[in-house]
Formats: sequence, C-alpha cells, structure tokens
Amino acid sequence: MTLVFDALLALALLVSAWRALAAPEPGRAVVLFILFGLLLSLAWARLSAPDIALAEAAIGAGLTGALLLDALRGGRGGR
Amino acid sequence: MTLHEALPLAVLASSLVPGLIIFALPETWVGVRTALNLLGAFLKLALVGVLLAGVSAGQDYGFRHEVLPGLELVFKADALALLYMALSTVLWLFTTLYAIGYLEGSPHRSRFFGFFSLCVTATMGIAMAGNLFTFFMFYELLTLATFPLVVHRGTPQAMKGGMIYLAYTLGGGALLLVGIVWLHALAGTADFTHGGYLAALGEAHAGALQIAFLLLIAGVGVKAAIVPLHGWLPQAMVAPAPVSALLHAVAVVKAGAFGVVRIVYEVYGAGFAEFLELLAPLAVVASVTIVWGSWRALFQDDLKKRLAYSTVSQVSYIVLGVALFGPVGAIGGLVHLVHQGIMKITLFFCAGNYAETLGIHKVSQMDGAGRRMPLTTLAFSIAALGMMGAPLTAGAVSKAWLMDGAQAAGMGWAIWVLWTSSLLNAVYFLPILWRAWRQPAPAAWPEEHIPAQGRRETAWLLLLPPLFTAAAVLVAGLYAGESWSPLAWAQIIAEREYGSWAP
Amino acid sequence: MKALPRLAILLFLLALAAALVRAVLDLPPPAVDLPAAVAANLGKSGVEHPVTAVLLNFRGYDTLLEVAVLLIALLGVVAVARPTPQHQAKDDANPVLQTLARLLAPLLVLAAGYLLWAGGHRPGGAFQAAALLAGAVVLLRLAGLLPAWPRPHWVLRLGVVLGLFVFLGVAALGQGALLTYPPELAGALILLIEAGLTLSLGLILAGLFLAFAAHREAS
Amino acid sequence: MTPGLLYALAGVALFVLGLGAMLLPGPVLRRILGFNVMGSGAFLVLVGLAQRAGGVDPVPQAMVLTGIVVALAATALALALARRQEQADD
Amino acid sequence: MTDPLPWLIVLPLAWGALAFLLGPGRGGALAIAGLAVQTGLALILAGQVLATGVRVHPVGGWGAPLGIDLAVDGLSAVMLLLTQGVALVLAIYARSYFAGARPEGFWPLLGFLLAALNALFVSADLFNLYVTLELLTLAAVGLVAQGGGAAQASAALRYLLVSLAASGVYLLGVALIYATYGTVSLATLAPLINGDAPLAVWLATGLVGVALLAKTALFPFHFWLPPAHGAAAAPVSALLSALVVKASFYLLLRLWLGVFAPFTVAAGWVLAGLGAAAILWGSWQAIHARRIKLLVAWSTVAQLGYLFLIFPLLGSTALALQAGIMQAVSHGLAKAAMFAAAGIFLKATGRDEVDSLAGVAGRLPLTLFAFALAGVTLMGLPPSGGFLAKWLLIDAALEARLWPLAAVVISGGLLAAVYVFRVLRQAFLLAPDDSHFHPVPRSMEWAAFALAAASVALGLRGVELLQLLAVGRVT
Repeated sequence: MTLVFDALLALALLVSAWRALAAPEPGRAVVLFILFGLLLSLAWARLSAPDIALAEAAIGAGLTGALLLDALRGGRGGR
Repeated sequence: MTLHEALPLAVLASSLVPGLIIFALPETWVGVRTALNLLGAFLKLALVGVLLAGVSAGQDYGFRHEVLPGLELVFKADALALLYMALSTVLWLFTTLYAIGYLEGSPHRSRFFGFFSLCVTATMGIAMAGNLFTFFMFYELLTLATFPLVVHRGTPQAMKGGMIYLAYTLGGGALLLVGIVWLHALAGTADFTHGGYLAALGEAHAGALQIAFLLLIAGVGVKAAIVPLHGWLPQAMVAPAPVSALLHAVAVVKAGAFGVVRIVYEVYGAGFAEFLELLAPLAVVASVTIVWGSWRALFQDDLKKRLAYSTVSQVSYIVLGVALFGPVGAIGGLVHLVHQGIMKITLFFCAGNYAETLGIHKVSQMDGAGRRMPLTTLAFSIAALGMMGAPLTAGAVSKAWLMDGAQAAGMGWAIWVLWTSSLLNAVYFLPILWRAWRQPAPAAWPEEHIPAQGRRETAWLLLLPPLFTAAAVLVAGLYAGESWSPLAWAQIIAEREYGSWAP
Repeated sequence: MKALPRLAILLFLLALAAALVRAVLDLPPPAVDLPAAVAANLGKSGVEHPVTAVLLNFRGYDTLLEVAVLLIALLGVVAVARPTPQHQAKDDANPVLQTLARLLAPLLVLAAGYLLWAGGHRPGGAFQAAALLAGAVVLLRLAGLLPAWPRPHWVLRLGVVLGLFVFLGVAALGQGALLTYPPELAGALILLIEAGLTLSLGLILAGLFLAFAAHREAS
Repeated sequence: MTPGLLYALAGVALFVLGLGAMLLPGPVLRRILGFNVMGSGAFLVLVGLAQRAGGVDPVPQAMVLTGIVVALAATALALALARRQEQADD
Repeated sequence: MTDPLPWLIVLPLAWGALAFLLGPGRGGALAIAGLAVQTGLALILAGQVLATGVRVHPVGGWGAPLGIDLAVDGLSAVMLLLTQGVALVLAIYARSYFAGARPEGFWPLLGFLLAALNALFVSADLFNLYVTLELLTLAAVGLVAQGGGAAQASAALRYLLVSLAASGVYLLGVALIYATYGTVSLATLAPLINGDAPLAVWLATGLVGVALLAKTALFPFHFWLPPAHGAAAAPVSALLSALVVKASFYLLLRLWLGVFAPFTVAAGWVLAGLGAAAILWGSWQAIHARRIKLLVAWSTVAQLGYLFLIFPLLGSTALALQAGIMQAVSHGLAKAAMFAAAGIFLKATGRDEVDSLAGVAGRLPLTLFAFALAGVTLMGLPPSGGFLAKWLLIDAALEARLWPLAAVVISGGLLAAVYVFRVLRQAFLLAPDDSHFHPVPRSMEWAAFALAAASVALGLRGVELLQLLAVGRVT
C-alpha cells in the first residue's frame, strides 16, 4: 500500500514541477514551485532521509520560495 | 662553458644586447645610440675575425642547449656559416654608418636601430644554426624583426607593403615548419652534417623526402624571392634605403639563399639530392627566376624597383650554383653569395644617395646625375658593371665559375641562361649609366635636399659606404686568386661539402 | 527560435530520458559497501548520527568548501546590489505580520538551537538550524522590523565569516592530515564547528535575502 | 519495486524536465526554476538509487544536504543578476 | 599540518575571508602576500613530486573510499604552478588597476577562486570535484559581475546559467557512478571500471564529458565565453581566460586518461573535430571583432581548440599530452598578458575599439611589446611556449599520419597572425592629433610584460616542465 502512496507522491512531484515550469505567469510558477518543494521534502521523508526533508522544507521550499517571491515583487517594482 | 662555446654566443650578444639597450634609450640620446651601434658593429667584426682565424686553422666552435627532450638549440660556426657571417658583419658596419647619416633627424630612431640590431642578430643565428630547428627559430625571428623596419615610415603604402611582406614570409615559414617537423618525425633530430644526414633513410622514403624537400625549398624560397614566390620583394621597396640595402644584400633574401645551401648540402647532401632527382628541377626554377627577374627589371622606371627585380634575378645565381651538381658550380654559387651582397648594397646606397640628395627616384630623372654626383655615380657604375659580369669585377668571377660548373654538371643550357641574364642586365643598367654620365643635367633637380659644397657632393656618411663597397667589388674581382679572397674561402667550403676534388 | 531546433531538443530529451530509465532499471549491486564502512567507523567519528558524521567528519571537506560557496554567493549578490541609504521599511509592513514576527522569531531561534544540539545524535544539524535562524531574520525583515543591509556592517561581516574561520582553524591546526580531529575531542570540535556554521550560515542565508531586498528600496 | 527505485525514476523524469526548461528558450525565471528542478531530480537519483535495495545510505544523503545549500546559493545569485539585468544603468 | 598540499587550499580561503572581513576594496596587499606564499608552496610541492612521485593526502585521515583523498601528480603540479604564478602577477596588476575604484568583492572572490582552482587540481573524488566546480563557477561569475553594470550582469547571468546546467548534468553522472559502484573516489573506481560496464556508466561518461565541455567553452558551447570575458574587468578576464577554462579542461583530461579511459576511444575524433571548428570559427570572429577585449576573448575560443586536437592522439603517443599541457600553460601566460595589455590600452586611451589604438606604439611601447610577445606565443612563432606546443602537436600528428590535424594547427597559426597583426598594425599608425593618453602605473605595464616574457621564455626551456608532467598519473 505504501508503494501506491509513493507512486502518487512521485506523480504529484512531476505534475507540480511540470506546471511550475509551464506556468506562463511568474507568480503562479513560484507558488507551484514552493508546493513542489514541500512535496519533495515529503518524498525525502519517505526515503527515510529526515535531514534532507528538514533542509528541503526550510531551504528548498522556504528560503528559495521567499527569495523568488521577493524577486517577483522587486522585479515588478524594479522598473 | 669553454671559449669555443662562448664565442658563438658572444657574436649573437654583440648585436642583441646593444639592440635591447637601444630600445630603452630616449629618442634624443643620439650620441649614446650611435656609440652603441658602432661598438656592437666593431665588436662583432673582431669576434668574427677571431672565428675566421680559428676555423681556417681547423678549430670547431659550437654551442648546444636542450629546449625539449631530444630537441636542441645548436649553434656552430663552421666555414659556410662564417662566409655568411663575414659578409653580414662587414656590410652591417657600413649600413649602420649609412643609416646614421640617412635617418638624421627623423623620428623613432631608437625603435629603428633596435630592430636593426635584432635583424642582424637573427642573421647571425641563421648563419650559425646547427640544425633545422635552430635555423627555423632565427628565420622567423628575422621575419618579425624586419617587419617594423619595412613599415617604419607608418604611411599607408608602407603598411600595405609590410602586410604583403608578412603574408608571404609567414606563409613560407608555415610551409618550412611542416617540412622541418616532417623530417624530424622521419629522421629524428640531427645536426647539419657535410654530405647530409638523410641518405641513411635511402629509397624507402624517397617520395616523402621529395615532398619534404619541396616544402623546405618553398619555405626558404619565399625569402630568396624565387619565382613565383617573389611578389613581396618589389612591394617591400617602401622601406627606407638602408633597410632595402640590408634586406637585399645581407638579411632577408640571403637568409633564404643560405637556407637553400644548408638544406641541399647538409640536410639532404648534394649526392643524395641528385639521387632523388631534386637538383635538376631546382636548377630549372632558378634559371626561370634569373631570366624572369631580369626581364621584369627592364620595364621598371622606379630605380629601387628596377634594383629589386635585379635582386630577384641575381639571388637565384646562388641557387643555380647550388643546383649544379659538383664542386665547381658550388663554388660559383657560394662566392656569389658574397659578391652579389657587396654589389647590390652598393647600388642601394647610391640609389638612396640620389633620393636623399637630389630627390631622384626614377631612372628617367637620372639625366646628368653623374656630373652632379660623380663619386656616387662612379660607385654605382662599378657595381652595375659587376652585375653585368664585366671583367675585373667580382661579378665576372662568379659568372665564370658558374658557367664552368654548368659545363661540369653537364647542364650546358644553364650557360645560355647566364648569358641571357648578362645581356638583360646590360640592357637595363647601361641606359642608367648613359643618362647619368652623358646626358645634360636638367635645369633643376626634383627636390635638392643637400646642396653641393665644393668636392663634397653629399653628406660624408652617405658617400663613404658606397665608395668602400664599390672598391670591395673591384678588389674581390682583381684579387680573386689570393688566399684571403671570398673565392678561396668558397673553395674551402666546397672542398668540405664534396670531399676532395680536383680542379 | 524556429520549430526545428526545438523539436530536436525535445527528441534529444526523450532519448536521454529513455536511456536513463533503462540504465536505472538494470544496475548491478554496487561493488563497494560504503554504508557498512560508515557504520564501522561511526564510533570514531565523535557523533552518533551517521549523516552528521559523514557531513562533518568523513566528508567534512566538502562541507568546508560549501561554506565558501555560500559566502561567494553573498558577495556576488552584494556586488550587484546598488548602494542604498539604509532606511527602515517599517511603514509599508502591516501590524498583524509584525506581531506575528515578534512572536515567531524567538521560537524559530529556539528551534534552531535545538536542531543544532540534536544534530549530534539524531536528524538535524547546522544547515537546518541555520535555515531556521535565517527564517527568523527574514520574517523580521518582511515585517519591516529589520533594515536592509546592502553593505554589511563589519560586525555583521565578522559574524558571516566566523563559521568559516572556526572551521578552517579546526581543519588546519589539527595534527596530521587536514581536518583530522583528535578522537577524544571530535564530538566537542564538531559541535563547535556546527555552532559557528549555524550562526554564519544563518546570517549568510538571511543576507542573501536582505541585501537582495535592498534592490527594491533602491529603485 | 522499492521506494528508492521509484523515486529514482521520478528523479530521472524531473531531471529531464528541468533540463528541458533550461535548454528551451524562455524567461529567466523559468530557467532558474528549471535548474532547481533539475538539481532536485539528480539528488533523488543519487539517494534513490543508493537505497534501491532498501536500507539507508548516509553518504549520498550528506552529499544532497551539501547540494541543496549550493543550489540555494546559486539561485540567489542568479536572481540577483537577473534583477540587475532588468534595471537600466543610471 | 606540515604537508604543503592542503595549505594551497586553506591559505586562499583564509585570506579571501579576511579580505571580506576588511571590507569592500580592501585586502590587496594581503592577497599578494598570500599568493607569494602559495607560489612558494606550489614550488616545494612540485619539488616533492619530482623527487618522490605522486603525493596522496587523505583528508581527515580516513582515506578513500570513506573519506576524501587529495592527490598530486605531475599534471596537477604543473597546473598548480601555472595558477599560482599567473594569479600572483595578476594580483599585482589588479591592485593598480582597481586603485580608487573600490572593487566590491574582488579580493575575497579572488581568494575563493584560487581555493577552488587548487582544490580542483588536487581532488581525487568525483563528488568533491562537483563542489569545487560549483565553487569555481560562482566565484568566476561573481568576479564577472564586479562593477555591477547591467552589461556585466547579463553576461554573468548567461555564464552562470550555462555553468549551472552543466553542473546539474555532471551531478547526475556522479549519481549514476555512485549507484553502480558505491563509491566516488577516483582511486577506488579506476580498477572497477572496464569496457563491459553497464549502460549507466556509459551514460555517466557522456554526461560528465558534455558538462565539462560546456564549462570549457569548446565550440559549439563557446557562446557564453566572449560576452563574459569581454565584459568583465581586465584582471578578471585575464584570470578567466588564463586559468578558469583550463580547470575544466584539466578535469576532462584527467578523467579521460583515467577512470573513463575504457569508453573514450571513439569520442576523441569528435573532440578533435570540434577543436578544429573552434580554431577556425574563433579566429574568424577575432579577425572581425571591433572591440579589442572581444578580439582577445574570441582568440581564447580559438586557442582552446588546440587543447582538444590532442584527444585522438593521446592513445598513440606521449607527445600529445605534452603538446596539450604546453599549449595550456603557454596560452595561460600569454592570454593573461594580452588581457592585461588590453586593460592598459583601455585605461590609457579611454576607448576599447581596435581602431582607437593608433599611436599606442609611441606612448606605451612596453605594453605594446608585451602584447606583441603574447601574440608571438599565440601565433606559435619561435621562440615561445606556443611554438613548442605547436611543434609537439604537429610532430604527434605526423607520427600518427594524421595530416588534417597538422594542417589545422598551421592554418590556425596563420589566422592568429592576422588578428594579432591587426592590432599591432593599428598601434604602429601615427596618433591623430586629438588623441589624449591618460598615464598608466608602471607596475601594470611591467606585470603584463612579465607574463608575456614568461610565455616566450618557456619556449627556450621546456625540459623541466615536461619532466614534471611525466611524473606518474593518479587515476
């Protein structure tokens, strides 16, 4: 059963990544990317890699997300 | 390091060091610069004198330095090297004196004399090179050192001439490099040796060796201005007169001709080259060049251009001599290496004098120049007659030996080539002499820079060098039999290249 | 860009994917059993948590270089951030966020401390702790309670490089090869390094954000 | 099929996805995201395959921790440069 | 810690961090002092390698495969010497170049760049190499972005994105290797990898190879190089062209000769073909470049091509490796000198078009001489390291009866002559009256000259270099 969950999670990873990269509108793309990051940290947990899961959640999703969001605001205000 | 190793390096240093110092000198330090130039020239003269004495006493002078494993920088001052070195050293002295007078007050003289000295250093390196690798090094150094001299005036056509000169010489250098590396891959590194070192490879590589020969000769042929690789020479005429004199008599074209000598005698070996059937084609190419050069000279009204085409023709006398299998032809070619040098430098000195003194650049402006400048014109006439091969001059000696060599090598047709050339020489030189001596002077000279003062027809520094070299032309002709004459030295060399021989 | 190259790239990517999948599906069992080696030497590493052992002892050299990577990134960001007057951005932040930040920031710092200490024997460690620390700073920044620092003050700079200096010091001044800890001190030294890294990485990660945020105020 | 292998395959897919986003023309932001996705894919392959037979391998996990931080640093620099590129020189 | 080897990495990290602590624009003297020490260390290390052969330094005392090994053989030692030497002179140059300009983070970034280079040259661990590559990339990009103009930023961004993509590809290759063999230590891998390895290893070889080609800017991956090297400040361009691109080439060479040897036979021809294309295309672009720094940058693209001509020959003759390294070293010295000279021209004339050089021959003879000497090396004319490299390369090609390679080398040299003399010719023209020259510190002129002179002097004595290079390889 757990494998089914893994499969679904993997699928979700692919979809979120795909949508994030395909999204025409930057804000949307960033939000989807942050979602991708959170899913990924879940995947790391499933891979019994709690350290990476923590780091991914805090750095991959958290800080990178914050940077991207700030870049968006700055990018708009930048011109 | 023993004395025998140090001397060749000292010869190089005697012009390299002053040159480098001169680069650093401020433009205005004329005195120091002149002193350095002459110091270097005389020092080199002394050193070469020592070497001459030593070598004729059977001593060997040489120096080796490993650059890469199995790849050495080799210098050796042997008889052949010294023939060329003696010529360059003596003529460098005169050219330096001449150039000091010629460039008086013109800009960038530090740069000029710096590269001038580098140029002579390269010539010495080429003369003393003990293997093809070393030869190539200085051959390319010569290209780089002469370029700034050719474009010295910085005018657009000077630049154009310089670029054409570069295109030809660098292209030739590339061919030469391929040929050299190829031989290196076939035969490993080997020094120049009497009788060559390739014979050992034998027939197995005949094809490869023939192509390599083609590459090598094409490479040096560019500087020797062998038709059809001569195109740069007339263009390089934009250079100042002393540079032209140096290029035509000592440095560039001679380096090419000297390369032919080394390659035929000490890489392939005359015998092996004959065996590979390389000499006959070389003789043909030389003959074509001889006739073609003379023929083109007929139609040049620009004095220096006419002299340039005459050089194209005359330098191939040397190549022809080398290509005529047998010691007699060899002697003719080698001795012409010297004779052509002193004759041609005289002509260029005089052409420079006409231009600097009276603004005469064209043959058609020469009317009456002899009355106005008798001494210069006398020198010019002697050198011109020498070129034609008139009796009692150096030219006659070369031609006589070349003709005997053609006979001995069973190439009778070459004799006719030489006669034709002499005839053409007469046709393009005699009218000049006629105009200079017999025609009345025009009301005004094109642009008279230096007014005549009594006996002094122009600046002494411009007048003396051509007179000395013209005298040399006569001496070399009259005393050809003496033991100290270039001819005697050429005989020693030919003896060593061909082993013992009977006259 | 024309359609053809695009198609070529897509085809190439598909081929690559196919090849990779095939490669992934038939792999022999690895020749070297590194996990065993790690387990065997865990005792000598000075920490009980294997990942931390690898990260700061067995392959600590990677980590050392990686700290430099972060520092470089900060330098790069600062270099392109235009100089700006360091004014407070309080005004444009909303009060709710500010109170939230006031409450959350200390908690984050505490959590960071815990993670740092925990790293020795269970999941957690300098990176995660530093990330939380940075998170706290970023939060305060978003709430407008911190100024942007496009030109870090020297105290700040000291904090930023402190971790690297501690790490370098321990690495270079030990006996024998680079980064050899005396066995009895290993645990303590690693904790020291981690503490330094937590502070510095936290500041750097925050700095990436703050120096960066300065752009907006600049324009 | 172990979770390791499954996530490794997912990683392959993510890698190719991200690579595509970087190779194909598009806005800078997409390339930066693409790089992150690509990297995450490589990380998944690294750990996933190492643990394809089940069990835990701390070595690649530590490597990935290193990698994540490096990726963040690179992302920050890229974003800063992109921002600077947008602003005209004054 | 008495072994000089790790200090080559610790020192630059330390002075880089210290320079950062000192603040923007500070730390030049510190950097020069540190580099002087490093040069000494590199010499000592080279001596040890010559005396006792390959040196291995197990970091943390664990030893591969558990720990990370540092290893130095002749090849690494040569690269270390080149790097410290060039960087030292360029640091002296940069100190005058940036005088008053307060370069944001030049000195710290320089320190980290050197740490990255040295770490890369001595690392014997595929993942550690990944970290050093990232360190190198980010430091280089940061340096390009110095001065913070929009032009630098966009050039740096393009450079960064290409390098990041390459790093990702490299990382996947490493992942596949680890999955197959369970280790990333080169020493442990070497005996394990052989011709009948699974598909994964073949893929890994390809991925790593392509990634390194992209980072070395081999045609057709060259597109990022000219803008980056053309836009950066002169000392930075010099560092990038002389050292940074050589690092990824070195790594490719090392893996090619080492662990990946079983798979690389066929690919040699592809690399040689691309190298030839790079020589011709790069020279062509250089001949037509309007800005002098762009001309020099395109010349780098061309000169990198020579490095790849050796790959088909590596198997057959030892000359090939010698030719490649001789070219890498002499180009490193010459190109550093050329960018340094270009920077001086820029400062003096205030313009960077080739056409604006008229009169330079009169005003900056020493710098022009340096440029000319560097040009001699690039043209492969004697006496110069470039000439020896060309000689060795043609020799190797002829030994292997590969005429096309020899032809490419020769024509490349002639093309180089065209763009070098394009500059010299311009410089020899008389200066227009309205041209005004700003004075330039002598230290900069002498730095450029020293580098150029070294590249020429190498042509008079290459024996020791090749002896060092010959010391056994670690794979």
